Amino acid sequence: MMNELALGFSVAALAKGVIITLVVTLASSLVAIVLGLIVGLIRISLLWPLRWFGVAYIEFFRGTSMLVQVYWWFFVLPIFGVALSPWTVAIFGIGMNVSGYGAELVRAAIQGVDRGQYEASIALNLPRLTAMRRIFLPQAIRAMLPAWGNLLIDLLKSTSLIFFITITELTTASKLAADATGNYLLFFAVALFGYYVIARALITPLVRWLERRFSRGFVREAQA
Amino acid sequence: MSETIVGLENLTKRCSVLEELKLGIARTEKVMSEPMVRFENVAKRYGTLSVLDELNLDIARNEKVCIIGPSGSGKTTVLRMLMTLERINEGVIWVDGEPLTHMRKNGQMVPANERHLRRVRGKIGMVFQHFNLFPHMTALQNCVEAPISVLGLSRQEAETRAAELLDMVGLSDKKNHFPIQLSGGQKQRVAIARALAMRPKVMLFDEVTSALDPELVGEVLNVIRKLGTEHDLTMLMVTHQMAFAKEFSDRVCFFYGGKIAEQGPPDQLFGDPQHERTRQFLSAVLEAR
Amino acid sequence: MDKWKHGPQRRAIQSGIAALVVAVMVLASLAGSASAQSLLEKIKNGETIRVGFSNEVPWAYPGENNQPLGFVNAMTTDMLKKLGTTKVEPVVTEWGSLIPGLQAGRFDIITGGMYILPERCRNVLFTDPIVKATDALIVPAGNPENLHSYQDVHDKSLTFATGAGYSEIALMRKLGVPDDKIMQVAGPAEILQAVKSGRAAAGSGAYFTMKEFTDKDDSVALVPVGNNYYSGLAFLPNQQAEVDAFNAVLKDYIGSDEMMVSVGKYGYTKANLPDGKTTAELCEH
Amino acid sequence: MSLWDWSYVWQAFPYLYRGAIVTVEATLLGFAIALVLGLVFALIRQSPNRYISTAMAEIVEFIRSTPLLLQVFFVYFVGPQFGIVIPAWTVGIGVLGIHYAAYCSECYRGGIENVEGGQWEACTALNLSPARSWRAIILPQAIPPIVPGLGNYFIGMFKDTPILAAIAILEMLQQAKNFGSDNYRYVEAITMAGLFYLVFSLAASAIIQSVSFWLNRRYHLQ
Repeated sequence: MMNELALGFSVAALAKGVIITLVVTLASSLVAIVLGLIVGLIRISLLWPLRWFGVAYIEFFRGTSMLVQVYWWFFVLPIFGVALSPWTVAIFGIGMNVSGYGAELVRAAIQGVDRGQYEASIALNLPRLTAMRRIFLPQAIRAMLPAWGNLLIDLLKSTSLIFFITITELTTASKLAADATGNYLLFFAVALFGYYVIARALITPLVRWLERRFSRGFVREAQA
Repeated sequence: MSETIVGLENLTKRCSVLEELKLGIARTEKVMSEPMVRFENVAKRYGTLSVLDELNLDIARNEKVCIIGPSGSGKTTVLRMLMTLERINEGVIWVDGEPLTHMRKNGQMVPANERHLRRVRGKIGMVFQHFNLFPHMTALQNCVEAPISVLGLSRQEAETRAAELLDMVGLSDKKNHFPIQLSGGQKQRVAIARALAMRPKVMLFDEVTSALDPELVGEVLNVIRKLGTEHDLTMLMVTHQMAFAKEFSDRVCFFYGGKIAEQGPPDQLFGDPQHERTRQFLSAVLEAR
Repeated sequence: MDKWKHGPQRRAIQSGIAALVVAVMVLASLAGSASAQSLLEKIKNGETIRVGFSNEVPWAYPGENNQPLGFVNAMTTDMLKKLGTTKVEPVVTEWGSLIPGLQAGRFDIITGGMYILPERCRNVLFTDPIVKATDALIVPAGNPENLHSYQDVHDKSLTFATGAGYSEIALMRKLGVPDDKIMQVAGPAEILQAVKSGRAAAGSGAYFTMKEFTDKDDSVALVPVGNNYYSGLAFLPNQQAEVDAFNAVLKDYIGSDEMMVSVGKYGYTKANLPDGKTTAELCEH
Repeated sequence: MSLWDWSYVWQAFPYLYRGAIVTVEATLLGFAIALVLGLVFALIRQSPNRYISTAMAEIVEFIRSTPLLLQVFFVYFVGPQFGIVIPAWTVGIGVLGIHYAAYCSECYRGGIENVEGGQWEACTALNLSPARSWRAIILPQAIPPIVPGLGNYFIGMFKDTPILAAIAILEMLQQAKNFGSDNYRYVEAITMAGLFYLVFSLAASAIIQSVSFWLNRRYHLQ
């Protein structure tokens, strides 16, 4: 009786954990993508102070452990008078950490655009902004999408760390459920499978779809 | 003016007696008129390596100049400097009577800023060896992008003009194709249309047939030939197509070791080269055939 | 590479900066919610009070709908009601993060049932004791190593599991147990697992907690050890007024029928009532 | 209470030092496993048998898309239920190694597939044995380009070691927290732990770059 109750309770908690994991993944992905794009552009800016800021940002967020960063945001920053809610820390802590990696992807992809494209833009006298927006970014985005797919899967996985800042997401929920029922095999297997499904059935197809959208003109099937 | 010169030159072919005299007049005419492009003591170095030194070259309005020479002689650099793809180390480049690389400020010549460059650069168009078409845009989109954002044309107007240009290069049926769906010759013709869409006064062609399969070279050269006869365009082209240079150009420049080793009308340069290096180069090229 | 130094245009940079500024402002506004009200005022105004604890049955743990369960939470809820609020929000964290969490303003009161110990008194303010507790060891059923005290664990140089941040760590170090024999795990569930899987010869924690395990699980047995400890609610060092208010309520509440009804279901009996030791004495050693 | 107190910095040093040794040891051992196992994964994936290579690809995908923390929990807690008790240290290093082996295998695969087909044809034309082709021709071309990629995973693994604290391995972050709970001062220890991660990552990436540079020079690839 007791065990059935605990099981029912645990399944409900697990479902809630899945939803929390999804929400945090989605929100921090948005943060990571937006900041990654901005910092990536700043990183190759014409002005050296901005460029240096970009380098420092990227090196800082890539150089230190995400867990250390999240822990610092959550437990140390309030001592300096800035108390962010656990959700804010989770979304921005993870998002900003991943944006450091994302910015590098953006930079590499833009710098990887064929030099001839740059020369053609000059020959056509395109303004820099237009050239970036219309010529380089579309090509760079296509080139960096597969790497972003991997990065977002990494992001999904790292949401398991927000257990340390009092949010009960999927990993924690499965741990609590396993602790309560003693059935570690069942609940951990369910959680592992849950992450796998989110990655395989949600993130990968989404990125593939975007790749197809941005592939116009790059593969022969994409006939107009 | 230039028609007069061409007329005079045609005449000289028949009247050998007058040849020296007429050529002299023609030369005087050119100096008198303002050149479309002028390189004045231009030098280009990469570190300590000198690519071009003391280049002085005037190109008249509507003149068709071909540049030939062995690889590494600096011939492509000339076009790239004119397109502002390379910064020059010394000298001044003039386009249409005003400085391109410099501007006047308080009576002094100072290096041009971005605004000045953009304004003067608008008179120049360039076609590249490797096409450099925008791969994510159709042929038509390639040709309307810059006219809309740089010339400020309405989309409709830009598309009409682009369609005309694509028609002129013989690609009206390919305008909705992406570059990857086109052959090399077709790509290069789109690139020419794209450059023309900007209404340039000077067109630069940088080895535009070198990346093409031999059977596709002709269609591109035909388009260029047509441009030369039907439009008022100053054309400057780096090429390995000696036959085309001979038939098409008003003047041929032979580059060697960062200098113009020899220049002159094609008949003279190909028929009776004065410079030892020119002879060696021409015989090597012809032997390879 | 040089080419891209000319890459992004001024407008892109400007909008980037604008976005950053907005982001920072959003962050700051979220941060700025720390109110000027004191905790006591918040309680009197009936606002929500956040209680922090780690998941430890029967002391303090979250229920099915995230309601605060356990006897410390039950007592805290009763006392808060008397002071003016019925709204309590639980914040569950690891044991080791309780004091940093309090310092960081993650919650207002630690209701994990922390023992009143001199070194802790320097960093948090304790109310008067609310419970008298002892430690206990859990060992595999039948107690194969024949352990009856912490000293036994030390003498037989066995591996011993306890929670990271638990007071038992200092105790064992004082006995001379080397660090590599002290297994620091995240919480009670891990202590139980460590003993059950044989990774540790014994685990230790509060008697209440360990008894909960041995009642449910036949494969482990209970060995009461150690001295009496006294737990209180913990506040920030500058919250003397709050502590005084709680102590005033506690005077009539402790041992009352009302309290015994609230805590009885968690196994708290009259025997667990504090015996007159004061917090000042406990802090002194 | 001051915000930052240097005396706590010095006091925290022994804790951090002990933790740092564990962290570095775990990283080095885990990475050794990842390098070897990753190559094995990559070779199995190249298997001509389609079922084997597909299965391997799916396993790699699975390992890569589930959190390391959960994998560590799984091995650590589920094993004992079936009487398999693996010491925490072995679990930690093993799972870390397997997790990153999945990443490294992708890296190896990329390197091997990047060697031009013409090189294999040249080996055939010169009648080299397969073993000699691999050793003398293919690997010297395949390895140097992937050194930076492998290096990134090395640094990534280093930064993942705090997860081992969940199974009672006292790595650096846990030691910093322990110092905090012993002294009730968290700012200094946690900040210093963060700093050490940063310094180590920067140093490691500098070393990786020079190794990569040296390899490229050694094999005249650049």
